[in-house]
Amino acid sequence: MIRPALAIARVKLVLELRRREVLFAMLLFIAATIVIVHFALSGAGAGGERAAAGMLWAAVVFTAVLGLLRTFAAESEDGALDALLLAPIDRAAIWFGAALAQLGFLIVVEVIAVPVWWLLFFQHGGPRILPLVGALVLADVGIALVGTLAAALALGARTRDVLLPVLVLPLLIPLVLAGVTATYGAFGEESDVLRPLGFLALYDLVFAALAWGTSEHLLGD
Amino acid sequence: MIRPALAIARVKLVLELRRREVLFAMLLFIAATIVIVHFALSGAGAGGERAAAGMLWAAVVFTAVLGLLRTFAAESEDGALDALLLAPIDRAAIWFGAALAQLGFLIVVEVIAVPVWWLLFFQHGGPRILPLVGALVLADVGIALVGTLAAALALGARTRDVLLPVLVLPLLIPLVLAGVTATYGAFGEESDVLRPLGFLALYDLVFAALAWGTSEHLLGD
Amino acid sequence: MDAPAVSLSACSKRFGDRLALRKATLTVAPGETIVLLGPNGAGKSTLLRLVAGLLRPTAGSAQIGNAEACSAPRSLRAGLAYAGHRAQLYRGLTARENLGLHARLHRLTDLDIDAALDGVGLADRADERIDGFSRGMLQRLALARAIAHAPGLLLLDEPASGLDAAGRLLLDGVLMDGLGQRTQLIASHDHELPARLGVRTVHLAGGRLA
Amino acid sequence: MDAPAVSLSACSKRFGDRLALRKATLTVAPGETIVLLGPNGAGKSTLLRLVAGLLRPTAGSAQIGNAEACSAPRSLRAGLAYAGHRAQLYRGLTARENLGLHARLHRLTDLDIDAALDGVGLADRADERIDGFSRGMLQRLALARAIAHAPGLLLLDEPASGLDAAGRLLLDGVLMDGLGQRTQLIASHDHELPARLGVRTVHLAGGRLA
Amino acid sequence: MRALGRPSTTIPLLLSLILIPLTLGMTFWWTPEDIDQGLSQKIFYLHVPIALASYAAFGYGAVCAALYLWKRTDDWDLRSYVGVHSGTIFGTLVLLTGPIWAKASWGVWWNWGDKQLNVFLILFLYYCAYFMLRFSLDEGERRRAASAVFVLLGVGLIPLSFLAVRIAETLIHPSVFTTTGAAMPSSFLLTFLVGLAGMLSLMALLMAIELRGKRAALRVLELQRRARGEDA
Ligand code: HEM
Ligand SMILES: Nc1ncnc2c1ncn2[C@@H]1O[C@H](COP(=O)(O)OP(=O)(O)OP(=O)(O)O)[C@@H](O)[C@H]1O
Ligand SMILES: Nc1ncnc2c1ncn2[C@@H]1O[C@H](COP(=O)(O)OP(=O)(O)OP(=O)(O)O)[C@@H](O)[C@H]1O
Ligand SMILES: [Mg+2]
Ligand SMILES: [Mg+2]
Repeated sequence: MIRPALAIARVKLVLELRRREVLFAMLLFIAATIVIVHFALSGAGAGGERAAAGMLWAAVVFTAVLGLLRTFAAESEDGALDALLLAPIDRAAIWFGAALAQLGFLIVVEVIAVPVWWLLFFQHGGPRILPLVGALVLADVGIALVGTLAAALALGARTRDVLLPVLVLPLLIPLVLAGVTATYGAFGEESDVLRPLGFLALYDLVFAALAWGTSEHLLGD
Repeated sequence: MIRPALAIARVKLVLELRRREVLFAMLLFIAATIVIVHFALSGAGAGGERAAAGMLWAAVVFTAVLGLLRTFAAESEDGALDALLLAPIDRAAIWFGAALAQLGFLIVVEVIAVPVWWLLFFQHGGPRILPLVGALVLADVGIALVGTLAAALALGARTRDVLLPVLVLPLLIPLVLAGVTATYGAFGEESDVLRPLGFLALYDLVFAALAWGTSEHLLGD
Repeated sequence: MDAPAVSLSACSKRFGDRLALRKATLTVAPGETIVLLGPNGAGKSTLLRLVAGLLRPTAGSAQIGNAEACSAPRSLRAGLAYAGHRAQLYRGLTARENLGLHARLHRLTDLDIDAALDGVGLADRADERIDGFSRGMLQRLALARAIAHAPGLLLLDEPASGLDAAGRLLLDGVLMDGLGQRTQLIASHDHELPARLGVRTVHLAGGRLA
Repeated sequence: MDAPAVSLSACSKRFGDRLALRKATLTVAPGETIVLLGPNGAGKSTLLRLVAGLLRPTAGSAQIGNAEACSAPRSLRAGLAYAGHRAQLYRGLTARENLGLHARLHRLTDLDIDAALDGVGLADRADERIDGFSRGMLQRLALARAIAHAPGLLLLDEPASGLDAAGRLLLDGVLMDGLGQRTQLIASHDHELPARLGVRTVHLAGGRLA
Repeated sequence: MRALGRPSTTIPLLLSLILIPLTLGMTFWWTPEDIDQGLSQKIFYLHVPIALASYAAFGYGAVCAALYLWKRTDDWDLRSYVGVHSGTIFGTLVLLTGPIWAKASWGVWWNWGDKQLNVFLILFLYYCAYFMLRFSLDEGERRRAASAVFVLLGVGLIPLSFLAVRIAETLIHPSVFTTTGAAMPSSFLLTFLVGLAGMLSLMALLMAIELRGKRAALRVLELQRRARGEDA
């Protein structure tokens, strides 16, 4: 289960990141995103920290949706998904591999984005690092799990239940809200950063379990 | 020129609307953005109207980018682009058809998103409708023109999905600035809403001209 | 005398480090039919795409009529048809909608789509989305599209692939009908095709015309 | 006696309104080779995909060994190979990387990728991304992948399409070598193939086995 | 390719060697120290000429791009690329010297309220995207054409950005910092002009060297191919 999933995740990441320019492109992308959001909101004169937190999470969601739309793109292109379905591995491994790749992608993006964000908004001070990183990682895990699940559902359910992924995707909103809350907490504004972090962890667990249970039915006819 | 472009635009819209999932993904994205930004700025207590305007425009731009990623997807899938290139039509018509489809798509999304936004933020009052709609439509035209142009440029690229936002976002920054300004104007805060609207129209004209002049070189080998 | 329908002169095409076509020189007279033979990777598809104007030569020139293929005027493109390895169809549309788009782009106001589909045995599948079509059905539809606008220059890249016996007969019929009527350039692995049609062959290997 | 390698019983497959396969009943003994013939849209590909477990029967059953194909245990899938109309390869990877992934998923620790590529004439193209491959080269790579893990059950859907003369010889060689060694089910439009291999044919038309 | 001529390196080299040290000398020993800003103001003679030189390079790149699309001669593509490349290198310098100055005179590294900064940031992102585009496409005609079209779009973007930022001035909170007064002592102006000439020469030198290098690399490739018996 783990080894094939890793093999699949590796291939998918190689496909995404093969060219080193991609990392550079992400940096540019994040910078452009932050500039746009900044300009859009600059008149609002909102509290710097909260606005900054919102901006970070909006960028994370946008990047995630962008990544998720492509999750199984390489596999549908030339029927490569058939080869994965035929291989002597669990179907869960295919979904899990895709989720890992998605997680890796998100983490790579954030490793670039968060320092840029930090530099732009907090020349002195800034949030506590540990809770922030914790919130991001936990949220990334959740996004990757749920998002890949939705993508897998969309793939298998070609004919009919287009609605299913649409039901799954809104589940990302609570995740993001918890992320924003945790980020506020990391500024020391709110007292307990632990509650949102706990929520994120719980969320991840619940959906990991759900995905696991249903993964046999996710892909294929 | 116009007739083939319309034929192409029609086909693309039919395809998009048959595949509902993408439309759903965008609506979800808009909803998520609005909720997040709302939440992020809720504590700030700053001018609610301005924040609302910023939110709307950030959501519009990022949704547009998501849509642009799919612009030539149907054509690349099975070599249908070859058929368009071989047809006895100007290459500009291909680009223009795609831009029209993109415009239609944006308008469909906004027809749903703007009322939601309105309901969430303005239970009484709200911006003047005419300038707001004018700004959105003018901006949509610009986004469709410029975005489709960039999508055509990125067509042969291997890392297309990362590349396209990077190409488009800097080009759209002036548009967002003017759009936000026009929306402020629509609240009656600033006297002249005409200047930003004029700018949007100018933007559309400039890029329409540039696109027109270069369209022979956009597609094909 | 007429200008040649197709003429390549010292035409080369490079993809990165690979020379897919090396200084190919070839003249096809109007109305002539040529079968292009050669092993896998010989450059047949590349040659056809150059003639169709979908690729731009790295060096030399590829002309149709009197114009460079990749920048041929619309009037010349109106008389050209190319069916390659990929079906060039919109997966999400029905067979009828695909031909309808083709007709609209080619301004064929009086194209009888039902007749065209009937000609390739797809009359009863006209209103089905083609992503449910079988391999051979797609190939038939691609063929129907290629001849729908009565092209004067027909470029076919392995048109028989995926076709059943009836389909191959149908294809042979189309090619026979075109003999002398239009210029035809056909890439194929069927070594009996030239004899069946009674036409000239051109051999390609390693990007070189033999 | 051994369990049949493949057995369909009253197996039907419906896509929307269309019955692609109607109550097909077929038994293939271990080591037997069968050529599946039939016109376009007959249901050949559907039958093969049912046997491969990629489709789930609408009614009836499709079994390999003693298990339902679409939920066959991993041990059974390890001995299965299917090459269909699409190449099932990652366009963005090289030939070597594609086979490498296959080896890792099949836990073939000692697969000699160079030898496998050499066997289909792609030795010198091993480290090229396959999106630059020609049609026939892709088909060769798909074939190499299908036989890389020495399957006991080989399902090939028009394996000769796009292959040049040498490639078709190579394919015939592979099929010959497999005679009696493994169960082979081959969909084809080549009516001489059964005679060349000296094996049984099964005819399909309109979703019905004849 | 030859027909387009060899760019001279000697003249810009000599000019740079003379003008840049001269600017430095004038900056530190001739111009009086600014009353408000003190020593940190001296970066003006570096910062602004660099910024203007980068605009000049982008402009050159755009002209060459248009010529490429018109003539389809590979060398115009090279020149256009070299122009944008040098412009971006100088732009990076602007983004380095600017914040240093900003820190010294405003006390912050970046001021979101400043027009020039914002516009320059947009352009910088845009031209970085140019490199992304160029290196994601395979070498060949299509890449050259796409690069050229993208550079030409920049010609529209630059004035539009200035205009947009001006129009949006009301929403980007107006700068609380005053810029250096309009009245410039003539020693300032002269030093600045010398500095500008120096930077433009340096830019020309950079572009000439890079163009030569790129042409040589192409020539080597061509010869290698010929040696392998391929001529195209
Ligand atoms: C296109 C790019 C740029 C151009 C053409 C440019 C030009 C100039 C000019 C002409 C001045 C003189 C001030 C005046 O008289 O108004 C100046 C000042 C200054 N620039 Fe830039 N600049 C550019 C980009 C930047 C950037 C990216 C920064 C980065 C933070 C920056 C930071 C500064 C600072 C701090 C001053 C001093 C302002 C003051 O003394 O109040 N500039 N720049
Ligand atoms: N887009 C591309 N990128 C890189 N190499 C390419 C590309 N297209 C073709 N080639 C290479 O050019 C050569 C000729 O390819 P082409 O497709 O023309 O062959 P072909 O004669 O049509 O072969 P087949 O019979 O297999 O279809 C091959 O070596 C192929 O790998
Ligand atoms: N995914 C699908 N959706 C709808 N219909 C389908 C689908 N797949 C196959 N069909 C239909 O089922 C029938 C059998 O298709 P199949 O692909 O099995 O034919 P085939 O014998 O392989 O034909 P060919 O020789 O052309 O490859 C056809 O009528 C086809 O249109
Ligand atoms: Mg070919
Ligand atoms: Mg089939």
